[in-house]
Amino acid sequence: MIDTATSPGPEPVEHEAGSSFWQDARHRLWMNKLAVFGLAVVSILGVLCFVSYLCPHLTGYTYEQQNLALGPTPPNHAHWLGTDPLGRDLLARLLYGGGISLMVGLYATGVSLAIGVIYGAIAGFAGGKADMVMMRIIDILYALPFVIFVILIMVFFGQSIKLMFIAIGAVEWLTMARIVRGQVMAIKRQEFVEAAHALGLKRRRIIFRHIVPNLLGPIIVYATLTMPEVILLESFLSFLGLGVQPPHSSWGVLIKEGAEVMEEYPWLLIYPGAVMALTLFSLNFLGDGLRDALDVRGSKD
Amino acid sequence: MLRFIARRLLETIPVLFIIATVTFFMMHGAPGGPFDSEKKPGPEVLARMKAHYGLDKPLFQQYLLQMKHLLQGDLGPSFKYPGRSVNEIIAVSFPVSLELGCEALVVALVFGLAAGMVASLKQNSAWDHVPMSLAMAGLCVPTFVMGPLLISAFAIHMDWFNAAGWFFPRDRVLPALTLGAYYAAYVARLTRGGFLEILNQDYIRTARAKGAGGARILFKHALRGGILPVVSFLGPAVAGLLTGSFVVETIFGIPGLGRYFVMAAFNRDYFMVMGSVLFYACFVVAFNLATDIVLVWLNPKLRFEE
Amino acid sequence: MNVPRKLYLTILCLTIVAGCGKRERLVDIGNRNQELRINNYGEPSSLDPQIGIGQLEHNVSIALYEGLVTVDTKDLSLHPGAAESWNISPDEKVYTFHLRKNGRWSNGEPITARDFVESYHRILTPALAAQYSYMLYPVENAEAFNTGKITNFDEVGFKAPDDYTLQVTLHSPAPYLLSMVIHESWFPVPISVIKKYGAPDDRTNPWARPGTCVGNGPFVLKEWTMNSHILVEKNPTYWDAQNVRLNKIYFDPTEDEDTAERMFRSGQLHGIPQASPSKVAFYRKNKPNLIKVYPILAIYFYKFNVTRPPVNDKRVRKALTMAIDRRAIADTIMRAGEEPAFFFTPPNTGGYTCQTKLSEDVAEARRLLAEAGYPDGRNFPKVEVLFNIMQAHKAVAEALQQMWKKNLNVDIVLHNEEWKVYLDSMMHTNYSMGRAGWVGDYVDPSTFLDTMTTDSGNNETGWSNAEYDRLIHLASNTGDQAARYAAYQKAEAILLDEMPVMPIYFYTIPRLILPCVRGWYPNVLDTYNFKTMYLEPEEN
Amino acid sequence: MPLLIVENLSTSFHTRNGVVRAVQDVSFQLERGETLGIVGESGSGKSVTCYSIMGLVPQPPGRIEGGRALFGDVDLLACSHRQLNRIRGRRISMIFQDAMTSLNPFLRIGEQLIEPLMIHENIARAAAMDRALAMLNEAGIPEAEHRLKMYPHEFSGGMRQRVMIAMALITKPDILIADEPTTALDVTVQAQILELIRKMQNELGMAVILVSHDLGVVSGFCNRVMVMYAGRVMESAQIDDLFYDTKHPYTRGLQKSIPALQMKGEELHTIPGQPPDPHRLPPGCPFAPRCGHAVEYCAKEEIRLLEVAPNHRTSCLRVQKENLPV
Repeated sequence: MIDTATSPGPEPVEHEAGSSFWQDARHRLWMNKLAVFGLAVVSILGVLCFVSYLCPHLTGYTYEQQNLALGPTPPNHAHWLGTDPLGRDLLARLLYGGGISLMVGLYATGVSLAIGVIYGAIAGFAGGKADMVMMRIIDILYALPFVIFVILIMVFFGQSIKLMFIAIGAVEWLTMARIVRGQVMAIKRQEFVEAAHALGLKRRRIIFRHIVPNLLGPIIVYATLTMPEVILLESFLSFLGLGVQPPHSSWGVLIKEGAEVMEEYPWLLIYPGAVMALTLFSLNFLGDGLRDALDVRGSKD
Repeated sequence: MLRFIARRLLETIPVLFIIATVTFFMMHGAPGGPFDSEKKPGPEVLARMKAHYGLDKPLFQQYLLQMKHLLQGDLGPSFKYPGRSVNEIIAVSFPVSLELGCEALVVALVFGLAAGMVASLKQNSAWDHVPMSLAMAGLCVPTFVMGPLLISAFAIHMDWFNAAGWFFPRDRVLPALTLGAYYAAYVARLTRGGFLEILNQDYIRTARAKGAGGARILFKHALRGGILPVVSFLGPAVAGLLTGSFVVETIFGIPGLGRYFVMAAFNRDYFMVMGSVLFYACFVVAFNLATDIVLVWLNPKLRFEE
Repeated sequence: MNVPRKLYLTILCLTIVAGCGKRERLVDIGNRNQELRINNYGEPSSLDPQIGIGQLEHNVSIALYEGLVTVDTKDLSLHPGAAESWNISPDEKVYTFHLRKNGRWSNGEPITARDFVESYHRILTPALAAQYSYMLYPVENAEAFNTGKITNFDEVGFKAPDDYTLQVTLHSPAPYLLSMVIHESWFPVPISVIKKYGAPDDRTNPWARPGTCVGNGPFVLKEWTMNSHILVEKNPTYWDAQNVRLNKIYFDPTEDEDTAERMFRSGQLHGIPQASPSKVAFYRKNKPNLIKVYPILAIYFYKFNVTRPPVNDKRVRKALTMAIDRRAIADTIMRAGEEPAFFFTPPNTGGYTCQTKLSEDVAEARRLLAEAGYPDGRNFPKVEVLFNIMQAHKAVAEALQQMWKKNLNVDIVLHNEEWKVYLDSMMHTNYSMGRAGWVGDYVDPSTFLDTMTTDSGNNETGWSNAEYDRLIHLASNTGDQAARYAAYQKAEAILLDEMPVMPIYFYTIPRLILPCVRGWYPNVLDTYNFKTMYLEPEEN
Repeated sequence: MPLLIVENLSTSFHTRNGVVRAVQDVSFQLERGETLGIVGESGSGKSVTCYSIMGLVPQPPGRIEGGRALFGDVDLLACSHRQLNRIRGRRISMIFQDAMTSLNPFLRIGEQLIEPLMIHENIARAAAMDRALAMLNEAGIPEAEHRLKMYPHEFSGGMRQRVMIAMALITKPDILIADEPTTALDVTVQAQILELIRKMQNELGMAVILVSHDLGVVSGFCNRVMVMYAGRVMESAQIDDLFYDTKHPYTRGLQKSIPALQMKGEELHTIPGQPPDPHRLPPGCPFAPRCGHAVEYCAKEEIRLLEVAPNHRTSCLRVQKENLPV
């Protein structure tokens, strides 16, 4: 509320230079404790899960190694987070499952980004009739109950991880496309693009040299906020039993199984639930932090 | 305005038509048929069952036939429940989902708006952090965990509610909370963001300069602009809320429409799938339209541009 | 905008406050008024006993209708139902049922033998496409009529010489006929009523709904709200109404077993038919008086696709079958007292228990595998286990996968599919190993062993054995019980040697039921006798 | 007794990058009916001074570090919100630079116009609307009745500022604070708006504080002027004294940069250098680094605003010590 006339901060000066905008953004992100916390948690978990995905013997047990005689045991010295009813080490399954969940999150977000950005950019840049038709198509897809859509895809093509992130990505790209289109429309009218036009640059060049870089802010923010949604969606699919193929685990699968036995073997819900919630928290914090840092408005449509 | 609405409604027709077509072919393309079961019916029985529902005809003919029926407002019979039509099932189960959805919506709006407004007014204080952390939790805990947790705590340990069912007024409380929590969290975050932006506007300063008190500033000056993001979000969200939630209805044993969405697909109850998809699509279209109308109503600038 | 919100808030607050008051549990109200509340697995598809098939429809049907013969759930002995008495001709081919003179439909009309014949006419009408019409196939020409080979129902072996005599003629002796007659496909349906609401051979005829449903059972249908509840009330026109003690029965259609268990725990239900394994373990340990575990006529097994390598090799099938620990699966995964299955037909099915027994022998399994060309599991191709999405199937498959890995060093891939996809894959034998289950329709080994004949739609393994088919055919056409069972013994021995199926365990029902439910007895058919049931809370 | 006495007002903003002392040790008095101009460059603290008095400084990050602002016997800086709200919009009104953003785009003009009345006076809506109508007419808005039902975006810039003025004056306040009311407007419209303020001032007999970066605007309008720089008052005097007996080099600099006062053909004068970084104000006189008259002690000694002639104050150390002619 300090009106700009009375608080000549350093920001306006630095906005002019492109590279220092990112430096400035990084600085602002760095000042946001929650976002840094989120980044740290996500990185640590990501590395842990990735490492244990690559070398499954890290915890001394593999995610699929059973001990039927042992059955479900609470956390103890041998099994830090306890075991599930088949006597499998929860920590191993949690880390391995995290690898899968994060991978699904990353890939699905990637798919949604790829489709959404290209589609939105084309629609926004083309404008006119093409834009109208393309946006109509998005409206149609919005009106489809996506649950059935995903179920049908999973059912139709069989269950596999690859398919899962394609299916999820195929559902999640709509909002991305809308955001990108809006940004493109806004940027297109700005002077530097008009100048590029005037210089006779080719369309494609204008899109990729000038518009896309300016879209990065909203895209990064939205991607960060899409990941938790995707991970949550994966857990919903697991609830329906349409998750990853056994004996693989994912956070969704673990939480689903944990929720069923939460009264008898609470640790089977608590640890996976806590880790997933922590991850989603962190991703959301990070996304919010990025939004503030990159000064993206209305990125939630 | 009326022309705008009429145009949008007209545009809906091809949208619905395309959705129906996509659904039809996806559904029929999926492996497995409506009458498959673990105990195989004899081949003659199966053939006659299919003939009874016209499933023995060529696919394209089935498609034309179904389109014809849809145009007449006849969603067809249910395979899973012989003797019941899809229209009847929707008619019976939709009001339940509608009621639950409304109650969840109230939960979402009351808690979400209140938390978001308080947080935006007391930015960076405990009044901001605590509700927003709760909201984040609401977004991060899957419904199928939240539901059983609430039941365990309040129905079984405290013994205040029934564990499931849809018979008494108090049976509404836990499902509405469970379903509303996610939306409340979302609304809270959007409200906070919206209000923060509005409260930084010059005209709020003007209002203060006029001597307006906190409540007046919040409700008279900031509300309209502050809830714009919430309204944009709620449009499609309400369509989803009112047409039922599979998870909540399953966990709480609620006879709503949400379960049919999913179960119909699992049962390959073709007509039921088509009926529920179209029903949902109509809702989405209607609520998107309603959202646009409300947005225009809230924002006179848009009205001017129309 | 503000007013409705306030209103709702007030209502919400009031509800919460009201909720905090002391809640009278529904079961206590039920106990006072003799109103039974039981969970019934799921939502019945139809209460027309000729259309609605399956256990959950059966459970409601037996309250609404009564067959010629009823079964005592205590010992599964047969007792008079709609028929006062019956006699069987010396050649065991003609059954004569003598109907009760005081038998009444719930609309007051008397029940006549004509009604039964018309009912059987209806279920055998091809257009109705009744799935369980085959339960009537022992009757002369029933199959021919049902498959459209003949069109004159007079040629079918159902006759009504007078109003109270029903004559059933079989094409060959079937000693197990009476155990089929207790099935709901033999229940009478009110044709005159059905005709009022549409064609009798229209499977979508909506007559079996509250207000229009007419039956001859101890209860009548009062309310049916989909996915909410079914309410039946005592039928005053029932011939034995004075001995019916329950006033009402609520059938709860909750499908989710965890939800049902929570309802049971919070006093909304008197009983639920099953609970998840972890809950079963909990109840068996901590609340043994609330849980009853008993075997039913059902087997859990895997099918082999005998046309697909490597399981087309008998030795591989045997090796896989021998290398697993069924006891561990029953005791540590299922945990509801399931019996490990070393043969196919559940023990003591109508007095029949298979003499041949599978063995579990890891060393022998390894030897067989080596003999088949995979010493120590080397070169063993990728084999998939197909099962449908369900927690228990998944756990079993995961355990088996580990056992095979450990004992045979073979890598088996798990593949779960959504129910209908799974059914489709199984039907088209598009699998290597597939989970399967079979629940007997009636108490006789034939209900199990018939499924593995070459032309049975339920075979699905591609397995065909002429000798097996011959033995089954022989058994189903002889009236001599001893000869029949001897043939079944031989047949089952072939089955266990050829191994198109891998028995794993025999199902049990881990039923949670309050002790105040009296007159209920566990039985292998898992059926109720609502006539004998009543509620009597313990005094304390 | 003066209508408003501001003494030693200090306001700062506590941001992540440090403390910004936006206003330091500002004192002035406002007599009934008087017109006071506050002049300074962007960031000189003139607006923050007004916001502090009106209680409009966002807290946090803003903080009133000290001082008093006595309006009657109420200290505006220390009184309760309730008390402040009874004064704001009723006794003291304020209009802002950008009338576009200062009007609520979601509410009709009429609704916003009557708001001060609805808040401060026990008045029926219809009566308030009549007053609003009269006020719009006074403010020179044609077709006022029709305009009441319109939204801000349907107005031109000058019209909006007229609405703002009408809204500010509808309660007949004792003081009108005008924060750069004409900056965003065309020159012709500027004059009209100033004329309107003057007209209303004459009619209502209120005091006006006019904040502007344009000494030219202020000089034509005010009785008395206060010049601010980097949060401090540099000079404060009657308008004639300020021009003809300037006592601060900064004021002189400002005068020279008024285009209208310059000779034709002469190069437009600018003050060399930039205003100091508000986070790191230099010790001593903040203007010293840019001042042509600065000597060594200017950059060391703490400055204070002192009366060097009757009703004429300056904070220039050299003027105070050496009576330096500027």
